[in-house]
Amino acid sequence: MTTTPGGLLLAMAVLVPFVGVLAGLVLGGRNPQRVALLTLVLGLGIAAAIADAYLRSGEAVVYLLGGWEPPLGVALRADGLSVVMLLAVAVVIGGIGVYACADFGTPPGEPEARRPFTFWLLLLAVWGSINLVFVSGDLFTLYVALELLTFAGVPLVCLDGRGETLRAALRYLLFALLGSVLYLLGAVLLYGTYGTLDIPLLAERVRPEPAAWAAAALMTTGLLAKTALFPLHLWLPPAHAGAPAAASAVLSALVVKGSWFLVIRLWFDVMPGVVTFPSAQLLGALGAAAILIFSVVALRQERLKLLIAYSTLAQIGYLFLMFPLAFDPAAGLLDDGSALAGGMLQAISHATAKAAMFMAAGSIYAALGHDRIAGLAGIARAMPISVLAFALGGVALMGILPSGAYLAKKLLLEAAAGSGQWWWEVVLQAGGVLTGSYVVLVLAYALRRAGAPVELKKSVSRIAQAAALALAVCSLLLAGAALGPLPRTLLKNPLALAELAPVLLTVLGGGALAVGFGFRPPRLPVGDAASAIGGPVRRATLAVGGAFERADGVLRRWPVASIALLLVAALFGWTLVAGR
Amino acid sequence: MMEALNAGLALLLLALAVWTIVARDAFAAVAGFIAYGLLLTLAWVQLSGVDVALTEAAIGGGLTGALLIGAVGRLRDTEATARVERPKALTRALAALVAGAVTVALALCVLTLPDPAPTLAPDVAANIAATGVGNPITAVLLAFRAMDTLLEAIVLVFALIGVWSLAPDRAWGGRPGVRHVADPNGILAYIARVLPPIGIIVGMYIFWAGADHPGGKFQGATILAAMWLLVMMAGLTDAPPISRAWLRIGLVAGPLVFIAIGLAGAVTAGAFLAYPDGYAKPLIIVIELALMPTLALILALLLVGAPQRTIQR
Amino acid sequence: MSVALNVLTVVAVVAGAFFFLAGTVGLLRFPDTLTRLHALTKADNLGLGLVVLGLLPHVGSVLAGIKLVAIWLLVLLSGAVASQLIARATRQRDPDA
Amino acid sequence: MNEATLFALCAVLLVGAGLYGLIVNPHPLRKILAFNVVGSGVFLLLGAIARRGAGAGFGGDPVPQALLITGIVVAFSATALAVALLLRLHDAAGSVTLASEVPPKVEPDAGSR
Repeated sequence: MTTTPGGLLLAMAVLVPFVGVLAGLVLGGRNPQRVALLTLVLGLGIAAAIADAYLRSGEAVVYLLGGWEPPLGVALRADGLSVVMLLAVAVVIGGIGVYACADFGTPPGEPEARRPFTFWLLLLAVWGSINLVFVSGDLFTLYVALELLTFAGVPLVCLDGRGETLRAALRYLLFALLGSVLYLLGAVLLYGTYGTLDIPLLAERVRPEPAAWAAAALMTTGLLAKTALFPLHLWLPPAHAGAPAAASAVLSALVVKGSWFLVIRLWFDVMPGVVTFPSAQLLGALGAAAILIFSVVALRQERLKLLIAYSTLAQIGYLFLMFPLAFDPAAGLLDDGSALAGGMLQAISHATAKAAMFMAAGSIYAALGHDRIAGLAGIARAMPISVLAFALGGVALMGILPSGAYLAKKLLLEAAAGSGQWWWEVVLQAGGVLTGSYVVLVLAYALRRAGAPVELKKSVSRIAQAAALALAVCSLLLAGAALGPLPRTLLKNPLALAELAPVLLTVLGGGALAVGFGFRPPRLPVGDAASAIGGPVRRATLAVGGAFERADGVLRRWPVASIALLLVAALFGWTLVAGR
Repeated sequence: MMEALNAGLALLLLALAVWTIVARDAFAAVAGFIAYGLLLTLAWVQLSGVDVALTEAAIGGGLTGALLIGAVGRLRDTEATARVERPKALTRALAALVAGAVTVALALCVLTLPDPAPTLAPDVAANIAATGVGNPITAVLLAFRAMDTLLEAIVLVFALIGVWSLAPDRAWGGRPGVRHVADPNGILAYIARVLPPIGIIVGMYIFWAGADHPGGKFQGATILAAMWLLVMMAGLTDAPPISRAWLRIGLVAGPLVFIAIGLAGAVTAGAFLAYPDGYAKPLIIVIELALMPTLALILALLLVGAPQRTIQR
Repeated sequence: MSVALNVLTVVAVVAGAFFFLAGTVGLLRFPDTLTRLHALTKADNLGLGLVVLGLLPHVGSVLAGIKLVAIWLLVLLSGAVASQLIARATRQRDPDA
Repeated sequence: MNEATLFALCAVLLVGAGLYGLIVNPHPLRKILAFNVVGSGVFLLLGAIARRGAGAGFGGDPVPQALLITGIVVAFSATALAVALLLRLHDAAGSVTLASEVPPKVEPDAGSR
């Protein structure tokens, strides 16, 4: 293993944001913002340069730190997955940075203030840490990267300093620490058994045996806790809904992707031969449960930001569907085919779309002074850009052409059909409809005409709103960008019946679900006859929705969630041992 | 003889850990934890990890203990309400069951660890000469895995930014923690004048010895931080306002020097964090020397806490 | 000569151990923080001093002897600091103690 | 039993005890303590593994020993941040309970709208 051309860029992708943090800290005043904006440009350039180096050679970009070769030294490594994530994060951070200028700007002549100072430093901190997650090739360095990401993410939750956000931040920190200590425990077992923490070397040495099983179970579970996959999600809703909009966008779009990405590294790169069919099914099943439960709970939220937070939980579930689909039963291992490509595309779509949705919701919150969904009438006329950004982000998530999620869904469906796992096709289609439901619900309120023109309490920067819209458009047009490396056959005539039917199903089915499960569903222009049939159905849906919400409430209690954490670890251990 | 000692030590560690978990009173739990930290130091010595023992004593036992003792005093009024929230017997039984299951599984893994154990000790021995230092752990921390050490310094910076971010808005830029008052002629003030010069010498010695013997910048920096904290607690000085330029420079100097030397290595020695032939040891010492004040400042300020007092203009 | 030194060692170390034992008993049996501190500091200061004294005849070099004495002095100083701080914290919480 | 195996088993039990405390102790400070017990158990296990790897004239494998030093410092940073957050929560909210306080929602009148 040797350093490849462009290797130093990998170190730069990490160092430049970190130097930005240090420079902002020492310069103080208004400078953190300036440094951050400068770094945004530089970082985007570095990400592009890494992509260029990767495309030129067609092989992973490698950098041996200090010139020391693993296992003694530590290597940085960027394969296709890393390159894609580096680029996506650079773009999303750029959008968030532009958006945050309105909220976290320091006017000239003002003394240094706490909120903007810490926000800009933490934004860069998150960026450097997540880049480290993408490029690091050593499990212990990855542990430090995870901790860096947590330490940068937690203070973002409680920038406002209100009691409830502090409580959310503390819950987040404690649960994340529990997750990372399990990860570290797994890494320790791997070192004790194989004598290295370098990912490619481990991949050669790992065999199916007790230490590898325990390590896989512990590390996977620890990472799931940090990613907030069902049922380990207790910390996410209050943390993501209580943070300032720009911070929510960072947390929801990016921070959870760090630990998710590490699950991919672990399963696909470190131990593709250790994971089993049942363990992959288990991971997918947790994802499917997340989609179903949290989509319904999202429909029952009264506040827009909480709805988006629950939507994040559901979308996280979607991101784990690729694991069972990537399992090749014939070879008995995970292989990186179209399922992995679909999963990555889904992650990027979610990152851009969710950032846009949180930013749009933040603008609406700031303008209205509240974010009650029932009180959104007339907002589409008053703030068309933000509502459009929200709508486009929502459409992108639903998987409608030409969004990235559309292609992602195609790839995942193809993988499901290819491996004969029809049940995941059902989950994938249902997931799209469920996503459609809460997007339709919000839009139904936002597009309603208000009796009187909406009075905005505060004017919201147009640039900020445009930044949200730009990210939403990015998400919507991802299919075009992704088609470069992917086979063109995936794209069919968008007006053909076979293509239109799923779109219609998603929108109409979503609408029906919104009416059925919504806590205060939009009123429909239907007569008494329809209401008569609707009565029993509505009662049934309310009962189901209430049950899901209570289940969510129980699972968000600390003792239940932490017992669930260890149970999930035990289940993974069992499926790894018994599943071969 | 040694076996009996080790077994007793292990049992004592377990007993103190259980005490830390189940003690009714939080103060008693923290006291148990500090004793636990000190005993853990002995375990490290028994496992031939003298460097780790020093770090454990300084940071794991000392600083963490001081931090927790400070917190437990301020949280006294919250303990009664927390006791009410104690989960029911069924939940506790379930928790014991799953924790026990994990423990048994781990124990099985530990007993089936391969023999002979895989090790990188020969690799370190073969390459240590290139680094010029005699202490293999310093060689790992500042040459083979220097990136981890750089990241660790950055972890501390992030933690401090996080702690500071918890300040009330009006106190931003002001002094952290509370002002300590003590009798200027009292015994504490006297000790706080006598001890720091000795402590600084000991701290510098531990740092200097770290190149070839157990010790190093972290352990040394902890002692420096402790001396500063002592002077603050004796009321002889106050924590600096966090907007002070010298303080900010001190906080970033170490990591920036580290990165600068690393980048110079990329130009002169072919890789980030590589050292040109023959310059390894002096450069390592420069890095450690630059890191030490930064680490001492951060460790002390992490203990002092978030800014609380409004800045006087 | 060596017999006399050995006797000194045994006597001093046993005496030191007795002080540690007494200090520990006091720590466990005394009613409040301040009296416990009183018991503990005796053990630290005198007990460790006696142990060091007992070990001095057996060190190989003068430097090692100086190190031993330095350890004792440092423990004296740090013990004084810790007990002062603990006593102050006790008095702040409960001024009557 | 040699000291590496002894302390490795001790470490495993420490992890178990800490995990139990992390689950059942409701007070955040006690959770932080329990986290430190789990963390030290993991570190002790790595220390035992380092001891097993003794060789080439070293009493233990220096690489995991160096990792331990980094790990201890990271755990201290985590503790410091958690304690600061806890104290601030105490000042701001007066209580430190981690229980979520979502007010019970009033079910809308089902069906007959």
